[in-house]
Amino acid sequence: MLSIQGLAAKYGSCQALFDIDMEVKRGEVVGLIGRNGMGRTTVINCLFGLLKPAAGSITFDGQALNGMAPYRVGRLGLSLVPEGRQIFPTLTVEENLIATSKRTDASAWTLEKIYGLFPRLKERRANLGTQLSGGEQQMLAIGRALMTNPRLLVLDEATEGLAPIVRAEIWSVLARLKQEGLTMIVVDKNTKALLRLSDRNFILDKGVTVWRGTSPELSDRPELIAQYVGV
Amino acid sequence: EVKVGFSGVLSGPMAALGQDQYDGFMLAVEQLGGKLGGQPVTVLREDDQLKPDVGAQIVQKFIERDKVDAIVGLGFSNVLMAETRRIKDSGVVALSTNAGPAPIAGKGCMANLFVMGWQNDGMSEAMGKYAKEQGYKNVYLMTSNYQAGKDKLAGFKRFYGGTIQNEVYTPLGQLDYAAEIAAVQSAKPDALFVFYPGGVGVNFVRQLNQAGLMGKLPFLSESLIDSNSLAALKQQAVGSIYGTPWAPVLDNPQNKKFVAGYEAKYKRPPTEYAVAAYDAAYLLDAAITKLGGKVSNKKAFAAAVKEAGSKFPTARGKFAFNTNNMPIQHYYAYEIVKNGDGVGYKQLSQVLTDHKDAYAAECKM
Amino acid sequence: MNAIGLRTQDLVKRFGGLRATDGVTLEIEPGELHAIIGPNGAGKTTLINLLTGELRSDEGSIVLGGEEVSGTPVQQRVGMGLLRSYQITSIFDAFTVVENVCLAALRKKGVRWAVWKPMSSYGEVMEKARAIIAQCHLSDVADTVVSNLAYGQRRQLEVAMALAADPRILLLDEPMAGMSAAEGAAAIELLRSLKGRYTILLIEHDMNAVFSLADRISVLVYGKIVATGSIEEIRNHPEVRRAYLGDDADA
Amino acid sequence: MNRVKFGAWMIPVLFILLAAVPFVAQAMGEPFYVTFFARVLVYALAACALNLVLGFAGLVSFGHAMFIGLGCYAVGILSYYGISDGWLQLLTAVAVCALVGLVVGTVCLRTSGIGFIMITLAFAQMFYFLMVSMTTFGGDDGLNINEPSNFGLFELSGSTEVYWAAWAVLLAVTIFLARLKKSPFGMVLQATHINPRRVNAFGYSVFRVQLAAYVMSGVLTGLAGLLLANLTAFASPSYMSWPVSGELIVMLVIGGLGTITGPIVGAIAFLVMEEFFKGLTQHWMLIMGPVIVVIALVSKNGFAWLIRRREEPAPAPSAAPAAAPKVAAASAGESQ
Amino acid sequence: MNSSLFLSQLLNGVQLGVLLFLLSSGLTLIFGIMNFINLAHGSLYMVGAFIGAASYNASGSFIFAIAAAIIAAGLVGLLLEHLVARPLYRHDHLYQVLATFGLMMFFNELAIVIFGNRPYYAAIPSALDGAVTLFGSQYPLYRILIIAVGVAVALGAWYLIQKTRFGMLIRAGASNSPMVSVLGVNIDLLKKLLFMLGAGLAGLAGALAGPILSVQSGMGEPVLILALVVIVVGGIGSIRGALVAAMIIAVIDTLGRAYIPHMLGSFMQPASANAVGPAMASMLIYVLMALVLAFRPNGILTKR
Ligand SMILES: Nc1ncnc2c1ncn2[C@@H]1O[C@H](COP(=O)(O)OP(=O)(O)OP(=O)(O)O)[C@@H](O)[C@H]1O
Ligand SMILES: Nc1ncnc2c1ncn2[C@@H]1O[C@H](COP(=O)(O)OP(=O)(O)OP(=O)(O)O)[C@@H](O)[C@H]1O
Ligand SMILES: [Mg+2]
Ligand SMILES: [Mg+2]
Repeated sequence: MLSIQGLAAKYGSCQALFDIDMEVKRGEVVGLIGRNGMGRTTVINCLFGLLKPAAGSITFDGQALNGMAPYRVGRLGLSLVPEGRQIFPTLTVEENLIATSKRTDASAWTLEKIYGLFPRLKERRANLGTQLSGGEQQMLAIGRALMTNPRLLVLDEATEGLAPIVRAEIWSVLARLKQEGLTMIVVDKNTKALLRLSDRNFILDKGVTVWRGTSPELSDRPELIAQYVGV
Repeated sequence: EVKVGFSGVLSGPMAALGQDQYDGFMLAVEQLGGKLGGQPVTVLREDDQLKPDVGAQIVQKFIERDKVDAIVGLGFSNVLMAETRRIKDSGVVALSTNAGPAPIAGKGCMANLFVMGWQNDGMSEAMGKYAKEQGYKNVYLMTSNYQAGKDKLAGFKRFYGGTIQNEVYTPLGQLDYAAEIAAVQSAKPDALFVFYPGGVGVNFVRQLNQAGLMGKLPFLSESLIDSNSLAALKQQAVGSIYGTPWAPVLDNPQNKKFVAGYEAKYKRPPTEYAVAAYDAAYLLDAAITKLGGKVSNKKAFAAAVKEAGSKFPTARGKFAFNTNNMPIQHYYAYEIVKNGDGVGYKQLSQVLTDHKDAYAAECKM
Repeated sequence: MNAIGLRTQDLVKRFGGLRATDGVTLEIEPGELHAIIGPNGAGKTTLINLLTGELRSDEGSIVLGGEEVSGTPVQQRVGMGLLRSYQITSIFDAFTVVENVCLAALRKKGVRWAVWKPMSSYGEVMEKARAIIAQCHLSDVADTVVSNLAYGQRRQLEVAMALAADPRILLLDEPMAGMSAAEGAAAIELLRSLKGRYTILLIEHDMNAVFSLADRISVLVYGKIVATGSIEEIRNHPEVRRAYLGDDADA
Repeated sequence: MNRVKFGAWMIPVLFILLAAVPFVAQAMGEPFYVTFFARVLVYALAACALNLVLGFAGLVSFGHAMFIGLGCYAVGILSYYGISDGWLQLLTAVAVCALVGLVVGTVCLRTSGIGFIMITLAFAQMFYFLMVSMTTFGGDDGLNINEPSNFGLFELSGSTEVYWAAWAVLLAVTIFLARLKKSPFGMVLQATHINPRRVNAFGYSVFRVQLAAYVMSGVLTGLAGLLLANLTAFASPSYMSWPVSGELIVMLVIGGLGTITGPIVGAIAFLVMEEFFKGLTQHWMLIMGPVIVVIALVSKNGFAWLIRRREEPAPAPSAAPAAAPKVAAASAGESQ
Repeated sequence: MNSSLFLSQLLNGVQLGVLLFLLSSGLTLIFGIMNFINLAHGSLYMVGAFIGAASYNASGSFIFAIAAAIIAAGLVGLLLEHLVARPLYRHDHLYQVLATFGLMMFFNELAIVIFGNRPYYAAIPSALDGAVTLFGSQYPLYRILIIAVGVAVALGAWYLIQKTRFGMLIRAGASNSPMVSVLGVNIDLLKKLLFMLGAGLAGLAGALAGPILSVQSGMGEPVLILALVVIVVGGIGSIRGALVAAMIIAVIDTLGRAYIPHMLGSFMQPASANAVGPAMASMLIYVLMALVLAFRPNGILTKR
C-alpha cells in the first residue's frame, strides 16, 4: 500500500533523515520506534508533503507522493494525528470534527460514531478547542482524523503527555480500529504497548532505518530496545 | 525663439485642472501659428503633482536649466506660494493661470508675477453681491476648512453685508456631506453659498439633490460649476447659481473662436482654467510683438506684459491688470438651466463691472 | 559569583481551561543540579517561563535566593542572575556566534549611550565571550553567521549565551534536544564541568544525560510534581514508571 | 539585516561623488541639478533616519513624514515671527521632534506589527490636519519663509548652501549610523528585531532601546525637515502627508534595509527614477507603480541583492521549518 | 439642535459606517487570516465604483451594475492575490505595504488613462432617487438602501464565517493552515476565494458609494485610511470587530463634525470655534484610534 525508499530530508541546514526504507501493507499496523529526535516525525512530515524530501521516493498505491501538495496527499486517503495535537483552537469540538470531514460510503465515520467512541467529546461538543484538557485534545485529534475516513491513519505520539488511564483508553481505541481493518502507522514512546498493537516495526536511529521485523521478533530482543529506545 | 515653461498639476485627482490650462494655452499657440509675437515658441511642460516642493523645484529648473522667458500655469495656491520666492528672485515673467491668493495680491505682490484667472475672492464677492441684490435675509455658508475656503467666505461677506445664519467649515477632503446638509435643512436659510471645487463639489451637489434641497433652496457657489463638473452632474446641477468672470456662452468674437476651436480640438467644452491659459498666450503674443521679439530684458518684458494686459484680444471681452497685477474684469452670475436633455447656461446678471480686488492697496510696487 | 537557590510554593498557571502548572512546590539548593523530567506538555517549559517571569503565575510564590520575586519583571530577575536557555532555539540569526555571545556578556554593562565604540572594541567582554565559546566547543565557528550553523551547534550556542550572561542560577530547557550523540556527550561533559559553580535546573528528555548529571530529579506530570528524589528513588518510583518512564522502562 | 561588507568603501566613494555634483553642475552650466540633488540629499537624510527604526529595529513607522513637517514648521513658524537665527531654529526643531518622538513613541511602542504601522500613521495624520487648520500659519496653503535660516557663519540662502549643509549633515549621520550599527546599542537594537523575547531575557528593556532609537530617528528626520524648509523656502502640511511617509519607505527598501549607504542610494534611485519616468510620459505612475511592486517582490536587501556577499543571509524565519506542524505548535506554545 | 436632526445625523453616521464596514470587512479578513496587509484595497473599491458607474450608464440596470462591480473587483482581487499577494504572504508586512503602495499608484493612474481625470458620472437609479421623510426631515432613499445592504452583508458574512463549513475551514486555517491541508483541504484555494470575497465586498462598497460620492482616480485612499483605522480599532481579523468599529468611528466622526463646533461655540466666540472645531473633528477618529491602541493594543474586540 505504502512504500518509502532511500528517503532523506533536511531542515534548512540540519539533515534529519539520511536513509529510510519502509513499506506498509493494507490492513496492517506498523510501529515506528526510536528515541527522541531520531526522525520519526520527519518521516511523517515528508509523507504528508509538509517537508520536501531531499532524496528518495514515497509511493502510495502506486502513486508517487514526492513533492505532492499536502491537501492532495490528504485526499488520497492518508490522515494524520499529529505530534502535539494541533487541534484548531478557535473552533468548537464539533466544528473541529466536521470542518475537514469527508464521507466515503455507508460504513463511514460520522459524528455519532466518534461520539460513541469518545463519550467525553460529546459532553464537551460546544467547548472551544483550547478549553480541552490535553487528553481530550488528543481524542479530538484522533476523532478529527477518523472523520476524514482515511485508508491509512498515521498517529504521531498519540499518547504523548496523557494520564495513564487516558493512555490505556487510547490504546484500546486503536486496537478496535485495527480490528475494523484500518491500516495505521503508529509512532509512540511506549514501546511495550506499541508492540502489543503493531504487526511489524521499524527502528529509526539518527535518520536511518536500522532494524525491521515483526513485533514478536522485537519483543524477543530486549537488547535492541535497550540500545535504540531504552530511555 | 521664445521658451515658455508650463507647470501645473497633471497627475492625481486634480489633474483635470492642469490639463485644461495646458490645452487652453496650446490651442492659442496653435491659432497663433506656433509663434508668439512672431517668434517660434517651444513650450515645456511639467507636473507639480500638487506638491509645493516639487512645484518650487520645477520653477527653479525652468529658470536655471531651461532658461525660459516666461512661466505659465503655476498650479494651486499652495504650490504657487512655494514658487513665489524663486519667481521674485529671478525676475522671470510668470503668469498664474489658476490661483490668485491674497498674499501675492497684497504685500507679496511682484512686478513680474501676473494673475490671469482671478483674484481668489472675486467670484465669491460676486456671489455676495448677488445675494444682496436678491434680498436674501440670512445666508448659510459652507466650505472646507482651509485657507482658500476662509478667503472665499470672507469675500462673500465683504459684498453681502446681510446676516450670516451659520458658517460651516468641513474637514478637508471630507467625502460625505449628508450630515451638514441635514443641518442646512433644519436651519431653513434663504440661500446657501458653498465653495467646494473639484470632485468634492460634485459629491456635494449630488447629495444636495438626494436630500431634495436642489431647486427648493437657492444654491449659490463658485469654482464648483464648470464643464468638468457638469459632465458628471448633468441634470443634477440644474438650478445652481454661480459667479464667474467667463462662461462658454459669453458673447464676443474671441470667445466664439476660443470655444469653437477648443471643442473641435479636444472634443470637450472649455473651462475657466482653459480660458485663463488661452488668454495668457494671446497676452504674451501681444507683449512680445510690442517688444519686437526682444524678451531678453526681463524688466522690459514684464512691463510690456503689464501694458498689453488691456490691449490683447481676450475671450472675456474686457480685461486689464490692476496695480497689483491682478485682473480687472467683469463678474457675472450664471444659472444652470435645463436645455433639452442637456444643460445650458443662463446669465442672470453682470454683478460686478470692472471689478478690482480688495488687496491692491496693500501692494507696494 | 556564588550560586543561589530557588524555591516555589504552590505555583499555578492556567491557559484558559488548562492548568499547565498545577500547584508546583519545588526546592532547589544552591549549587545543586536539579533535573525535571516529564512527558511532553507536562508544563516544564511553562514552569521555566514562570520562573524567569516571561509568564505571570496565577497563584503561588517564587523565592529566588531568599527573595520573593513572583510578579517582578524579567529584567529584575535576570539582574539577580537568573538565566535560561530555550527549548525552541532562539538565537540572533543575523549575527555571528561571537556577537551573539557578546550580547549576552554585555548585559551587566548595559548599553546606555554605548552608541559609538564598536562592540568588538570592548576588550574584557570579547575575551570572556571567546573563553565561553571555547568552553562550548564553538571556537572554530566563532565568526560564522549563526543562521548557517548546524542544528546541534545552534543548541550549543543556546547554552553558551546563557553562560555568557554570567548567571548564578541556570534554567536549561532541553539543551540536548536535537544534538547528535557526540554533541550530546560533549554537552554532558560541559554541564558536568559547570556543576557546583552554578545552580542548574535541567529539563531533558534524554535520560542518559539526566541520570548521569542530576543530583536530584523531580518528575512533572500534567503540571504536578509527582515525585522528587535521587536518581535511584526516581528510577524505582512506581508512579513515575507508569506516568513517564513507561511500564517497560529498563533504564 | 545583512552586514554590508561593501559599506566600508561605499561611504567614501558615494560622498566624493556627491561632493562633485555641484562642480559638475557648474561645469555643465546646469545649476538646476544642484537644487535637484539638494532635494535628493534631504530625502536621503530622512531615509537614513527612518532606517534607524525601520532598518535596524524593524519598526515599520508609516508616519515619519510627521517629523519632516515638524522640522519645516520649526523654521517656518519661527521665521514667521521674524526669528531667522538658524541655531535657535535648529534647537527648536530638535527639541520639538525629540519631545513629540518621546510621547508618540511611548504610545506607539505599546503596539507592534500592523498596530504600530497604523498608529504611527494616525499620529502623522493628526499633525497633518492640525497644520491644515492652523490658518495663522497659512493652513494648507503653506507658509512662505522669507528669511533663510542664518547660522552666523553661513546662511541657507540658496540651493548650493543647502546642498552643502545637507551633504555635511548626511555624511555625519551616515558615519554615526555606521558606528552605531556595530556598537552594543546598535547590536541590541537589531537584536530586538530578530528576537525581542530573548533580548528581554538578557535583562535589556526592549521598550527603552526602541524608544531611544525612535526619538533619535525623529530628531534626525526633523533635521531633514529643517533643510527642506530652507530649500523650498516654504513650509506646507503636504510635507507630512502620508504618501510622503510611504515614499520614504520605498526609498529605504530600494536602497536596502539596515544597510548604511542603502537609504542614500535608495533616495537617489527613487527620485531620479521619478524624474526620468516623468520625462517619458505624463502617466509616469503607470511605470513607477509596477517598478515599486517588482522591487518589493524581488528585493530582500534592496540594492544589496545586486552586490550580494558570498554566504546567503538567513532564510526567511517562516520559510523552511514553519511548514512542519510540529514547529507551528511549538512556537504557539513558546511565544507569548 | 433638535432631536429629529440628531436622529437623521445618527442615520448618516450609520450609513457611512456601513460603507466603511463593507470595505474593512474584506480588509480584516484578508489581514487576519492571510496576514496580508493590502493597501490596494482602496483601489479595489475604486474599481468597483468605476465599473459600477460605467456598466450602469451602459446597461441602465442597477442590479447588473452592482453585480458587474462585484465581479470585476473580485477578478482584479484574484489577479492581485496570484501575482502580488501570494509571493508575499510569508514576508514581512513591510514588503506587502510597499508592493500594494505601488499598486495603488498604478491603479490611480490607470483610472485616469481609461476614464480620464474628470469626476466620472454615476447616476442613482431613478427608482431609488429622491427622499423619504424620516423623523420629520427629508432623508435620501438611496442611503436607506445602502444601510439595508450593509446589514444584509454583515449578517451574511457572520453566517458564512461562523456557521458554514467554509467559515470553519477559514478560521481553522487562520490558526494552523498546514494542519488543515494535511486533512485534505486545499487551503490555498480557500485563501484565493477569501481574497476574492474581500475584493468583491470592496467592489460592492465602491459601486454603492459611486452615486453619492464622486467617482474618480484617487477616491480609494481616504476611505482606505478610514478602513485601516477601523480594522485596527476593531481588532484585526474580527468581522464583528470591524462592524462595531466601523459604526463607532462613522458615528463619532459624523456627530463630531455636526456638533463639536456648536459645543465649542457655547464657550468660545464663533470665529475661533469655527477654526478649532473642524480641526478637532478631523482629528477625532485618529485620537480615538490612538487611545484604543494605547489601552487595548489588540483592538476593542480581539479576534476570538
Ligand atoms: N523544524 C525543525 N527545524 C530544525 N530541526 C528540526 C526541526 N524539527 C525536527 N528537527 C530535528 O530533526 C531531527 C528529527 O526530528 P523529529 O521530530 O523527526 O524526531 P522524532 O523522532 O519525531 O522525535 P520526537 O518526536 O520524540 O521529538 C531532530 O534532530 C530534530 O531536532
Ligand atoms: N501560550 C500558551 N497558551 C495556551 N496553552 C499553552 C501555552 N503554552 C503552553 N501551553 C500548554 O501548556 C501545556 C504545557 O506546555 P509546556 O510547553 O510547558 O510543556 P513541556 O513540558 O515543556 O512539554 P515539552 O516536553 O514538549 O517541551 C501544554 O499542554 C501546552 O499546550
Ligand atoms: Mg516526533
Ligand atoms: Mg518544553
